[in-house]
Amino acid sequence: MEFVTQHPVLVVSLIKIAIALFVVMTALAYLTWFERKVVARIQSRWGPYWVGPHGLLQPLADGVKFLFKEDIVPPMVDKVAYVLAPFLALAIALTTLALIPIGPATINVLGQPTQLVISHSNIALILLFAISSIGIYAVVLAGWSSNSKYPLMGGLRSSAQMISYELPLSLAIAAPLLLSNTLSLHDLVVTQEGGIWHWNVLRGPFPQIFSFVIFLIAAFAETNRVPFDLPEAENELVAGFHVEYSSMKFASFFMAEYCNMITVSSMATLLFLGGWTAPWPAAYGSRFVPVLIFALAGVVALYHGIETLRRRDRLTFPVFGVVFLAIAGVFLLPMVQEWLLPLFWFCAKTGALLFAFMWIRGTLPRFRYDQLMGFTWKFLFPVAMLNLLVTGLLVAWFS
Amino acid sequence: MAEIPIAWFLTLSAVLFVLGVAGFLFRRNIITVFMSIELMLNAVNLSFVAFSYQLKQVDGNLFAFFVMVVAAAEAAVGLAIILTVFKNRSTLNIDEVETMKN
Amino acid sequence: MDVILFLVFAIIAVVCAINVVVQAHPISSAVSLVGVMGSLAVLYLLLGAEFLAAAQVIVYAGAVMVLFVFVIMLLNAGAESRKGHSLMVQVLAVPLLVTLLGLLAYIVQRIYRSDTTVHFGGFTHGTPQDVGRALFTGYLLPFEVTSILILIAILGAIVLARKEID
Amino acid sequence: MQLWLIPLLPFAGFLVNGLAGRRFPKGAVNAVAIGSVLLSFAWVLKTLFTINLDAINQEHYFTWIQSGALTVGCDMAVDRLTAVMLLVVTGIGSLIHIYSIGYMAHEGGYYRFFSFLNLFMFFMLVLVLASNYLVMFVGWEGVGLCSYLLIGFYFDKKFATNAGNKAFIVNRIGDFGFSLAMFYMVRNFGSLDFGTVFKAAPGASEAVLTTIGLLLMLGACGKSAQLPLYVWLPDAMAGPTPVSALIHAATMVTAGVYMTARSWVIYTHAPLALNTIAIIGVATAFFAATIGLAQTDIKKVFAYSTVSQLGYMFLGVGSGAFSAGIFHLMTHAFFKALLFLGSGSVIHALAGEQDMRNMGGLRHKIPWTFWTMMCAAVAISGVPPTSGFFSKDSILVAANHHAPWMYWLGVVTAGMTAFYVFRAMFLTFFGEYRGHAHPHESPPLMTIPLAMLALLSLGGGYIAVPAFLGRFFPTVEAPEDFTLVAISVAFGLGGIALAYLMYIARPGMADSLAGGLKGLYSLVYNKYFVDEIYDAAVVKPVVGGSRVVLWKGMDVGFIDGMVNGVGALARRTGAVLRLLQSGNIRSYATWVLFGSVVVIVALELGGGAR
Repeated sequence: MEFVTQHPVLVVSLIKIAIALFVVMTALAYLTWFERKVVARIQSRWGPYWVGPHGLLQPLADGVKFLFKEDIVPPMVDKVAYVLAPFLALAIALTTLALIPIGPATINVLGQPTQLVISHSNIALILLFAISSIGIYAVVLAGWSSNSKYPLMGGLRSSAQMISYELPLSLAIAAPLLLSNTLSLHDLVVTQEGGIWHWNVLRGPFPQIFSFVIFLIAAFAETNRVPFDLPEAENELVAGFHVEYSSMKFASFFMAEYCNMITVSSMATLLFLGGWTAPWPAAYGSRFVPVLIFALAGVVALYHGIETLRRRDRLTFPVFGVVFLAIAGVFLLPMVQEWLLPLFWFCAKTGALLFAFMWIRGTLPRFRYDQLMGFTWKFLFPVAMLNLLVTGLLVAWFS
Repeated sequence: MAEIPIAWFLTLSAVLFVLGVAGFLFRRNIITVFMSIELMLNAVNLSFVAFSYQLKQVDGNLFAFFVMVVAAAEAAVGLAIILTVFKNRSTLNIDEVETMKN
Repeated sequence: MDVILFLVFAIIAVVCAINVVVQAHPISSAVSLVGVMGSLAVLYLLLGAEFLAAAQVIVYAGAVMVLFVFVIMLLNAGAESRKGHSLMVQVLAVPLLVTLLGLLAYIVQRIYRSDTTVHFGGFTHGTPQDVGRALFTGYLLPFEVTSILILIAILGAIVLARKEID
Repeated sequence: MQLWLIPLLPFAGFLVNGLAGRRFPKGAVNAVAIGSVLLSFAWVLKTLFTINLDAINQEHYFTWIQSGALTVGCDMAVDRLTAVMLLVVTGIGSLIHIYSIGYMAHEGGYYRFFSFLNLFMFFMLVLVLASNYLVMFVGWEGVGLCSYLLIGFYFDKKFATNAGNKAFIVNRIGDFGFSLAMFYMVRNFGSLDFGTVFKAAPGASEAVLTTIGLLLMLGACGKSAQLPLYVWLPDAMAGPTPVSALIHAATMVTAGVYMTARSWVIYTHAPLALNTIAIIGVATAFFAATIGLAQTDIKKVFAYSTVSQLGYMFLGVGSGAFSAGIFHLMTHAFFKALLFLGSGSVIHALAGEQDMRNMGGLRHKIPWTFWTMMCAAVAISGVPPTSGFFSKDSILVAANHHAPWMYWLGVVTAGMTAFYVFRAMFLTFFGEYRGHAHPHESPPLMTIPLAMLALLSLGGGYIAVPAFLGRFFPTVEAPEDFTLVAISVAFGLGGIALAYLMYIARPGMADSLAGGLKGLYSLVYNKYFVDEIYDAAVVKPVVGGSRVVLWKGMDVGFIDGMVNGVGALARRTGAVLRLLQSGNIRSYATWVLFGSVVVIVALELGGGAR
């Protein structure tokens, strides 16, 4: 206890890290479930269903499986790098999350006022960039240390791809920064307050729609997601750089990828979509939106629970309905609204973007490698450059 | 709170620099030699930043920044040269690259 | 706190730097060098050079070293061959290196013995804003020249790498 | 006034034709070249009509050289002397340009010829308009360059390029004198401006003025082909005939006379220099005339005639009769240009034949050429009342006043002049045709300029140049002595009569005379072996000396030896140092490290950094 009182900042940070780690790990796990569900629905399947209600315990089962599978280290690998790679991947992916704020509120923990972010920094965006640019080593090291040709190909491809796509990515980020004039993610959101027309994606003098689209495309490539998943192209390179990995090491790569998805989605939210701000001011009723959504969800669940297609749903749907209604009720409580509403909006926007990731995975085929590189250098990069130029000129003109 | 003498930073810089020189002298792989150069540049950058701190001026930071930019350019050209050397001689050992012409 | 931070990262840096020199495989050297750069970035933060710390990681670790690793993988370079030797290096290198280190350390100690000490937050003008302002006012010409230099480097690299060798 | 327009118009023509003329049709080349010269001529006329020639009409364009106390501007000025020269240059230049259309119609390098001609006009006008010696020197060198280019116009012929080189090199000797004169002027007067120099000249010591005068005279001798530097002019006939007419008869070669007249203030205070000019002039006149007696190439005859007439001008100037010299310059421009153009017409008619022994009886076949040339021949012989009579006699009168022996030599020369010109005329136009070509009259483009020049040759004497220039130059108080005039006219007519006797009345007489005076004839025929003497006295020793002393001795023995020695030394040192140059980068780096350590140690020992 003495330690706690002596180093309050340290302790509070540790607590925040612990909470964030728990939440994020859970979120990662359920993101896999979510993705499988979404892709399944797109392909007219049911997706995971048997483990737990609606397959809700499937991630848990997967985790257990990964943990207890034999950890194979192939004989010819470079051991240090081989072990280091997945560790590095996950560590870096999680580290980036430390910089992402999820709400404006300042709350008191142990008498210490603290913000809803693990590490607040004035140059958070640059740091975010810096840390995520290290992430590529995980892929490269994994590919190289496996001492096998497919991983090597995957590693080579991905290093080229990630360096190439980092350019349009950073250019796309630079444009909204010109509008907001700050590098702090928190201040970035503050400058976008006041409704949807103040979000950078729509804000004058030059709406950053192009930057947003470019950012999303580049983000897909940076996270090695379909349609840019060349480094791990299942049907060409088996699984790319992590062919030789199994059990928890493989899971680390997997989690790192989903974690990166969350990171870029939150970045897009913060940069372009106004972060945790509501699309229109609370005075016009935006605070009832979550209540309405959850209530509607609850009502729908209850309605389906009355007559279900399958027997087993007869029990789960009403339970979900009640839970949703309860959440709707929580949103009505005035004392939590102050920090819960921003959190809702942030999660809603990020979630929508994550859904877009899955949606696109379910619909688009993979690019060819030369198309991939040509696309960024010959199209994305010039367009991003032009966009930045126009934005800069307009900002200079109107300020 | 204990403070660190600026000399420590400079000494660290010197150590890193000498290690860079050692890498340059003892390594035979061109790429590693090249990396040793980068190490030396980094060491010098540390000195610049330390001086910047000591003089309370941003100029040292800028010098380091320029060094960085030049190093990036140098890396691009240097690696291209290494590629060419490798294509021509199928070796990366600088002791085997002793003549300008084959 | 600051001392611990410095010591930890200084030691990491030195160890990684030694690793750069002694590792047989270039990839290991490269990864070690990334370690050096990362720890230097932390030291930059300690010295108040926020922007430079980020730039260090983005440019050096994120771009330059990735390029190195990329080339190493492309050439599939194995552990270095032991062919060739230089009498000069064998005889002179170690004494010279020791002398150089001794000299540098001696000079540093002599000149900066009782000078400034460093603590986090002692220098706050290394923010992107300050660097940007200096870069686009006093150092505008060097900055522009640098951009031309990079352009030339890009062209040079393309020309060199594209050249068909027969 | 816009004087700059006068030279720059031809220069514009040069640029257009020179840069793009290759793609132009001939009509466009003609339009540009002749148009620019005609415009320039028109501008000269307009200028001369609108300004007061007795005022100082100087224009300053920009400061060219500013070095310490010396300031040289790009200045131009018009005065009475310039006015005469401008009219001669642009007027005759225009006529010859027009003539060239016809003459050059079938030649290659058409646009090149006209662009060079325009460039020449530009430089000549700069020379004439210049208001200080340096700008004049620019024009001076420029016309030399154009002369070189045009002499060597048929650059695929060896003798043409050789002639060009010869002209260029001989001119350099003269230019050397001119340059020295300028240096000397800067040193003594601190300026090159005509006004400043001439204002200061009367106060300077006679030695200085004599030196400057003699050095300038050297330049003038080179440019105006005077003894002993005349040798290039006869060879210069290798160029196209209009070039011979324009450059080597009417304008450029008279630049020396012009320059001497321009510097009259200096010369009037340096009688020794002036006297030297007179002597050189009369000697050249006589000497060249004797050579002209025996030449068989029609252009060579007129070339030596030109040298001789230039000698007359020098005689006039040297006798102190500057206006007479300039007067003769003008009339000579008329009739000598006409003679050259006429001979060009003859050559044109005979498809390139230049040897008079293969001509004859052409007066019916090419009557225009014959009659116009006859006008010129009469004029050059000094038959009254043609232009040559007035100018030549005013010179001879002045020479008599200066030194009677010069008058007598001049009169004899006048007789010889009449003889050789009419010898050429008789050989060409009378008797039976001895050649094999089919002579045809030249096109009007050629004959019209001929006719205009013929009018000028006949009537040019009534242009009151001496009176016009009388207000510019000090007049020589030479008594008008009818006897002297009568004697010179008598000699002239005598020369014509002798020519008639030897070539028309008694055709065999010339050959028997040549047979009788075999030694003398071959001496004259071979131009007194001057070229051979020069070759033996100057060229051979220089070449031989260069070869033996400079090449074998200096170059091979000393310099090469030294260089080789250094090389050998370097090689031996290198053999030792090569041990360091292993090609091993790491060993180089060790040396660099070694050097750095040494430098740091030295810095520390030397007091340390900071």
